[in-house]
Amino acid sequence: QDGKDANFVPLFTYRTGPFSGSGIPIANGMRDYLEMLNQRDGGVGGAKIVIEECETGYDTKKGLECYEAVKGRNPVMVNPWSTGITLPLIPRAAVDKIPVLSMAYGLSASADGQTFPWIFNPPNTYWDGLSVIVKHIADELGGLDKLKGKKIGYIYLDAGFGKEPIPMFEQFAKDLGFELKLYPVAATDMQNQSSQWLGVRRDKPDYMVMYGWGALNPTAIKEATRINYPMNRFISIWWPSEDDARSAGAGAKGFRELNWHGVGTDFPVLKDIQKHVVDKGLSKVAKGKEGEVLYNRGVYNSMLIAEGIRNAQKLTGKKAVTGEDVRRGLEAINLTPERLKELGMEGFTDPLKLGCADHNGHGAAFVQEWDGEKYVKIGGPIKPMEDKVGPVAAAAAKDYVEKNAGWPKRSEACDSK
Amino acid sequence: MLYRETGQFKTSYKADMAVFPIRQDRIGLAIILLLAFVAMPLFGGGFLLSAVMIPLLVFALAALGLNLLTGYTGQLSLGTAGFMGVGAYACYKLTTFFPEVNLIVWILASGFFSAAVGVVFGLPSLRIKGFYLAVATLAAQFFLQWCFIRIPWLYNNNVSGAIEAPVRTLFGMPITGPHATPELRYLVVLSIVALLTWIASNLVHGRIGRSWMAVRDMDIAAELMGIRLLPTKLLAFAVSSFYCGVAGALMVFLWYGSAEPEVFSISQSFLILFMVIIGGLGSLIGSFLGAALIYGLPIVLKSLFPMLGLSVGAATVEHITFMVVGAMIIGFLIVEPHGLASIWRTIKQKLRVWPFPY
Amino acid sequence: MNGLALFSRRDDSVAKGEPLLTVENVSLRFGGVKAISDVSFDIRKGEVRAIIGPNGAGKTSMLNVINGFYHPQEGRISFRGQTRRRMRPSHAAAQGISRTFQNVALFKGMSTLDNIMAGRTLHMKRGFFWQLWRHGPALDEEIRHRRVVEEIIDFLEIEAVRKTPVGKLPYGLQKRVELGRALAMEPDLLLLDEPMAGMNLEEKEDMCRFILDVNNAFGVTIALIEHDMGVVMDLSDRVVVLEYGRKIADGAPDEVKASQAVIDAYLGVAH
Amino acid sequence: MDSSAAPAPPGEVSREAGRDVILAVNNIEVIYDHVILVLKGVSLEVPRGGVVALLGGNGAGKTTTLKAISNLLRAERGEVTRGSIMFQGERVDRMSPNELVRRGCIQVMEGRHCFGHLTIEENLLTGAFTRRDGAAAIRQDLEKVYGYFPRLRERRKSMAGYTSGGEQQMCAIGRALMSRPALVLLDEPSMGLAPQIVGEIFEIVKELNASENVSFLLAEQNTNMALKYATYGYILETGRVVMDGDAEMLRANADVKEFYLGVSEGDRKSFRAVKSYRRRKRWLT
Amino acid sequence: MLYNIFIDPFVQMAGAPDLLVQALWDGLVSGVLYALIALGFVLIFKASGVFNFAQGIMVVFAALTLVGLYEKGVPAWVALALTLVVMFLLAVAVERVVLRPLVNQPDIILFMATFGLTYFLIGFGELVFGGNPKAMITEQLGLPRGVIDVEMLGGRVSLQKIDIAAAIIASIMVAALAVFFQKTRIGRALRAVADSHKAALSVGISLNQIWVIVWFTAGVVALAAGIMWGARSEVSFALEIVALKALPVLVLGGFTSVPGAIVGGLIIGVGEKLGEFYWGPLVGGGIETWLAYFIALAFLLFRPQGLFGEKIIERI
Ligand SMILES: Nc1ncnc2c1ncn2[C@@H]1O[C@H](COP(=O)(O)OP(=O)(O)OP(=O)(O)O)[C@@H](O)[C@H]1O
Ligand SMILES: Nc1ncnc2c1ncn2[C@@H]1O[C@H](COP(=O)(O)OP(=O)(O)OP(=O)(O)O)[C@@H](O)[C@H]1O
Ligand SMILES: [Mg+2]
Ligand SMILES: [Mg+2]
Repeated sequence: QDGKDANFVPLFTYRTGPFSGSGIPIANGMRDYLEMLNQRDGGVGGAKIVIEECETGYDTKKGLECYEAVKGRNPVMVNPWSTGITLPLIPRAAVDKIPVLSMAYGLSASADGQTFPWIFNPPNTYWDGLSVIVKHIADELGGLDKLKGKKIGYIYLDAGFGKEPIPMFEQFAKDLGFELKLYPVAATDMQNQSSQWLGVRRDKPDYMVMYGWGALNPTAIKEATRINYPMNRFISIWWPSEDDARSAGAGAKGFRELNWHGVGTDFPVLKDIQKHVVDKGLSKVAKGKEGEVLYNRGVYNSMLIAEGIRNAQKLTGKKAVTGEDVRRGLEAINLTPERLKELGMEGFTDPLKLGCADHNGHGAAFVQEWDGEKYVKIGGPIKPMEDKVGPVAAAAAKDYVEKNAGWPKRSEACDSK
Repeated sequence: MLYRETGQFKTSYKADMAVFPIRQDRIGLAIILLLAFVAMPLFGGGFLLSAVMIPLLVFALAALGLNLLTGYTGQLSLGTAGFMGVGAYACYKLTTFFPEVNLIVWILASGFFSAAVGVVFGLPSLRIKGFYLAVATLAAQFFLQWCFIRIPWLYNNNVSGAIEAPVRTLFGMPITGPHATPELRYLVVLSIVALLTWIASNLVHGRIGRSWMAVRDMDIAAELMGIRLLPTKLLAFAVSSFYCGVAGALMVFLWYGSAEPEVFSISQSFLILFMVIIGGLGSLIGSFLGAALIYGLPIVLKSLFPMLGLSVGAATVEHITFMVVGAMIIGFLIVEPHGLASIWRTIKQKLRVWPFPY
Repeated sequence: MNGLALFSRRDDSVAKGEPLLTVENVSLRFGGVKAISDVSFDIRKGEVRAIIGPNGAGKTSMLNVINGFYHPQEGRISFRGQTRRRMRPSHAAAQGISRTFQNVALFKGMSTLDNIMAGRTLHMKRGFFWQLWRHGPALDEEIRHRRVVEEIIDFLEIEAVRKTPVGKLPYGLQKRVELGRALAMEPDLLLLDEPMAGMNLEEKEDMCRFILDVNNAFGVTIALIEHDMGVVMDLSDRVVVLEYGRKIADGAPDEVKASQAVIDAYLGVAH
Repeated sequence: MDSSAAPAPPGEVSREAGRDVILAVNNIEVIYDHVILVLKGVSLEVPRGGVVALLGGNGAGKTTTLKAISNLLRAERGEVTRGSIMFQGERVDRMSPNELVRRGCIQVMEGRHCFGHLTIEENLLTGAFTRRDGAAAIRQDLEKVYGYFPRLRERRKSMAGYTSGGEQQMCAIGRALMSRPALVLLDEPSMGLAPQIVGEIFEIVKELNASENVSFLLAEQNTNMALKYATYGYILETGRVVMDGDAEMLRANADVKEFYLGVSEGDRKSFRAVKSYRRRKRWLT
Repeated sequence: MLYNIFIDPFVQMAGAPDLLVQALWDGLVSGVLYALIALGFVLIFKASGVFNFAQGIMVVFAALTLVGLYEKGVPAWVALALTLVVMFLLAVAVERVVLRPLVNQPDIILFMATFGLTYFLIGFGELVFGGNPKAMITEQLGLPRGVIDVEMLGGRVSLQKIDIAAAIIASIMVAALAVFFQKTRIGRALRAVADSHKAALSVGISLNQIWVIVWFTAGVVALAAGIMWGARSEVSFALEIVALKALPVLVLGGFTSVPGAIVGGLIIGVGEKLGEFYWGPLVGGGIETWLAYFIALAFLLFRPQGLFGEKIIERI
């Protein structure tokens, strides 16, 4: 619709509201990568990308409004960037024929492409993340069996996102023999966690795991430093940013989190962004914020978008593709090392291959540590524990289908085998 | 000249006590209903129906419920979203327990659950008044939201912690789920809202409405006239929560499609309260006008920027929208503190004396 | 006399001239303030009983005690032979006591009509579910009561302001509407707290007329607080005088007027 | 009927230009809520050191006139749409109420309006808010007010909200006196007061008028009293001045006698004797 | 079950007294922090009868201005002074644009107007300073950082220096404001305005001047609250949510009482911490969100005007 040879990519962003701290770098990263393609290559496959942001303020209401506003304009996909917005879109995607890319958030069960042909959440799920964290702790201790008798605390946002890993965590605790302590933080109490951390003082867990978002993260890191919790035993899922750690001061040194892509600007792709976008004044990113964790996460997200479009173009031979085409294109994503190199992302992230059944890839993640200035990668990539996560994910997908009676069987053909 | 009552004589008390005693008003209402029921679904289009009209009606219903409590009975409530949540979760449970029963029945039935919860949290209103009463309803708000998070039974142990509207049909056509057309969803919402508005209008124009207003305006005098305060207030809490509950159920089932507990947060309660105030406390029309202003204005403003040919970032648009909405709220209040409904009344008054200034 | 056919309620359990209400040794304190100390008097069926006294003497408080808004620390009150210490105001209303207020206590947001209709609440029986529907029985009932209310409106000559929100009425009319609201309850005992404050002579005359009519024609017993001695002396059958919460005189208007204690405490000069 | 009964056209107010006029209201028109026209051209003036009464039935617009003068109308969504108001030779219709109080014009509002949560004494002290002449002088005036109203001294530590209607009325009057005004707009001062106190209040008016040259404009239903103490009177009917003149003259006027003083033929009639409702004779139809 | 509710928590308290002391201390500290926000509400309510919905955003706005200016290279102390100037201008603007035209309107209308103000400030603040969270400039302002560890009761209780500073600042503010309201001429006028705008106008109280004074004072209190809360986590728009926590404090202490704000804060802070810490685990934790409201509600049932609030006058 928007121009003849163009693809319309709406980006749902939240540069405003209480979560804008996380939303802004992500939005900048997403935008800048696509803009870079437009500037450098004239878009993807010769078709310009029409980028349009729609501000959600991390509010489901506004997210749905954004969706309704873009859905008639042939978007190649939507990026809701909020679990609350993703959930209502899941059943609609198939009907409206618009794929939903919820990168490492949203409904973890939607990794199952047979059940959710239109939803993609690469490269990891929160369950994968949890298994990686457990594995990392086990590695530190010297083996999974060493977890026996240990105590692990879990501090999380008391909402769907934070609660999702709990059954899995409990399963691990049972299987591996450690004790799990829960410290829920309500959304209204994110800045006020002293009771939780008092609990930590009482229970003295050997490790702390965090699934937080927004203001929860910096406050938790600060509180941890206040009670002198050993930071290198404090491991978070992949959402804390540099700012979150920085605001806790020197005490935050050693804080760890998962990640699956590089930080910093030392990658060809980021150099290109610098050259074609930032230096031309086309970016909104604040000076020095390029290359930060969440910015690069946005870049990664947009790389998937572009790959999806590119594959769709290849599969259909069209320049301007539709949501249906891109759904196929996303299933065909195969980020081999060679491809990553072409993309200027060598060393930026690990290879990833999606398929009709696997919309996630369950890729490896690594642990990075805050050194007081920046995050540095420690140790190599850790693969999620497929054997543990797989059944849980499968069961969850089955459960979803059961509870939503009449959930359609996959009718979309499969291109890649 | 258009708006003249001269010549319209009431010959019976019945005619005089009608909700719309003036002929022009009745014609106006008929036109509005015609537009809403016929023109809108025919020409509305997907975005207008699902992203504007349905939300607007849902909010108007919730605002109407709150208006019964706050505007008519004078009991400030900040627990609206919580009561909406009760309706939504009750409807969810009911329809999963008894999937055969028509969803509309459950949507209406879910109102009774929130009515019951509303009554419980209305009990302190006997002793606590004004802004202080807000704390009781805030307790409801936070406690209920905590329940939605903490009691897995309420959301059928879904891993996502959210509730998802299952597919349900009306006369063989889906009204929930992805296949439900915006037109049908809109018509269902509109019908329920219209029915409940009509009932609310009956209530407030009769004995019950008068006792509510009496309690609001001067509770001591009301009591000295034989109006028992507690039952009157509790009835208001019950009816109000009923409306909010139905609105909540409509919101999840016919608008969102699925909802996390976060949807029923305090900010939603405030939003609805503000719709009621800006619309006009103690005015049914006001609830609709208020919802239109607070929900609709940002949408209109947002679409205004591209129309003006300004290309500013989505975030800047949002910032400016916030500022403009804020300024407009203050502006409206200054023009007419008693809400949009009152502006509407003044306009009618002016029309009546037109072409003279007064 | 324009007929107020409305007073369907005729309670004859107390004969005319017998005490309808007796107040015995009532004392009321607020913290250190003694608003009423040990006051006894009675109100006979069918009379106009005036309560007078200087400002702050406890007159309003006395009315508040009678209809249950204040609970006296000591003493008893019997109404129609039933004795009680404390009672809920709504209960008093149901028993047939209604009143007007010193500081107009109308329902400000409602119209004159609705205010008076609200006074009929006690007599309206149709329940919640009829009200939802409003047409049919609920509306019939409503219309029946509307008829009564219209009679009151006619009687008080406030037809012109029927639909005006009472908050916007001038003070004098508000007082009249308030009387109408109290009348709508069809009381046996009507308590009037300074009904003529802020009225000019003509309006006072009208008001007196209303009060006398209500008293004579419908046999409503009236307790009246008023500072205008002309009115009090002309209207009342008996007068009780309070000062600093104590009763200092009780009797026919002429006796009271002549009492030196009353002149000193209240009147200032002999009237 | 007297020729001065017709509302004075603008400009004619200053016909007695030589006199020292503290307040001149010139043909004002007041509208509430943008649509309700209440005053339809009211003119009046108060000479310095005069006591002027404003008479009229319910809803005639007395309160509205006083509020228009003291600029409290705006707080009730009313506005003066025409005419002007001069206080001590200055136009004041755009001034804020507190500037007016500072200049010496204060209103005692109808219906008391005490600060319920402040004690009686605090209420009185707020009356002195605009004064700058030191605590001692204020204390002295406080004593004076207590002298006028001994009942207030007894209740000085009580919250005004709990005091009786009459006590609040005294408090409101006392509070206004605390500002050492040059002109007091008194709206129904006698309302709810015991006869003895009513007498006292008018005595106070007289005394202040005589000793401190304070001027008064009083809207009062107690016509008898008002005309006894006032020097001049205006009669207002549905937003228009229908008659004005010296108090003597008004008292002698047959219509005033009949409708406001109740002494039509010789003696005062008993209220009980009024058998039929009298229709008020209108000056204007 | 009963054991878990009624006995076990106390056993725990006795078993680890240092933790109890720590919990109490943490409760007191959060109480003080709540009180700082509640104080802003009280000020405006007490002095004009307006329930200021915008207090939360004023906290954010003040803190953002301070940090934002600092980030633009203004020295910390100058930034502080400039922020005060900004808050003063805000007070003037609010008085001119919002309050003056709405004089003598019902409380709920003014409440609504402050909601409009909130919207405006959110938009304006984000437009000027952006939505990024910022770190509070505690050290630059000379506020102490670090911990005092006290060995006691066989354990360790750690007191944050900044918390101690917060407590001191709050007490000074509360004391000063309480005296101001109760004892001074302006204080009396403020209370009069809260009672009745109309009557206050009629005695010549200058509402305009009064409102600028209180809103500015509330702005200063908001700045203090913003600095302290910002030091706890970071300065971002999420801080606005914290204002909600001030509501039960406000209600408990009484809308009109300055000392009530601090006492209410302490009761809620301590009650909430002990509740969450000792009883929370029984129901899966997170009860802090509503416990405060129930505590406040319980008190209100006995004192409908809050602990120290002005009596609600019911007379007829
Ligand atoms: N609720 C209350 N709390 C405290 N004091 C009260 C209360 N009600 C009345 N009082 C006091 O009791 C006394 C009697 O008051 P009341 O209102 O009965 O007087 P009144 O005779 O009606 O006077 P007025 O003629 O001025 O209306 C007054 O001094 C008043 O201050
Ligand atoms: N706020 C208002 N809004 C609309 N109309 C009003 C308002 N206040 C007064 N009025 C109308 O203005 C007219 C004059 O009222 P006003 O109060 O000035 O009369 P008044 O002479 O003081 O009467 P009273 O003797 O009863 O006090 C009345 O008809 C009244 O209904
Ligand atoms: Mg009294
Ligand atoms: Mg008047």
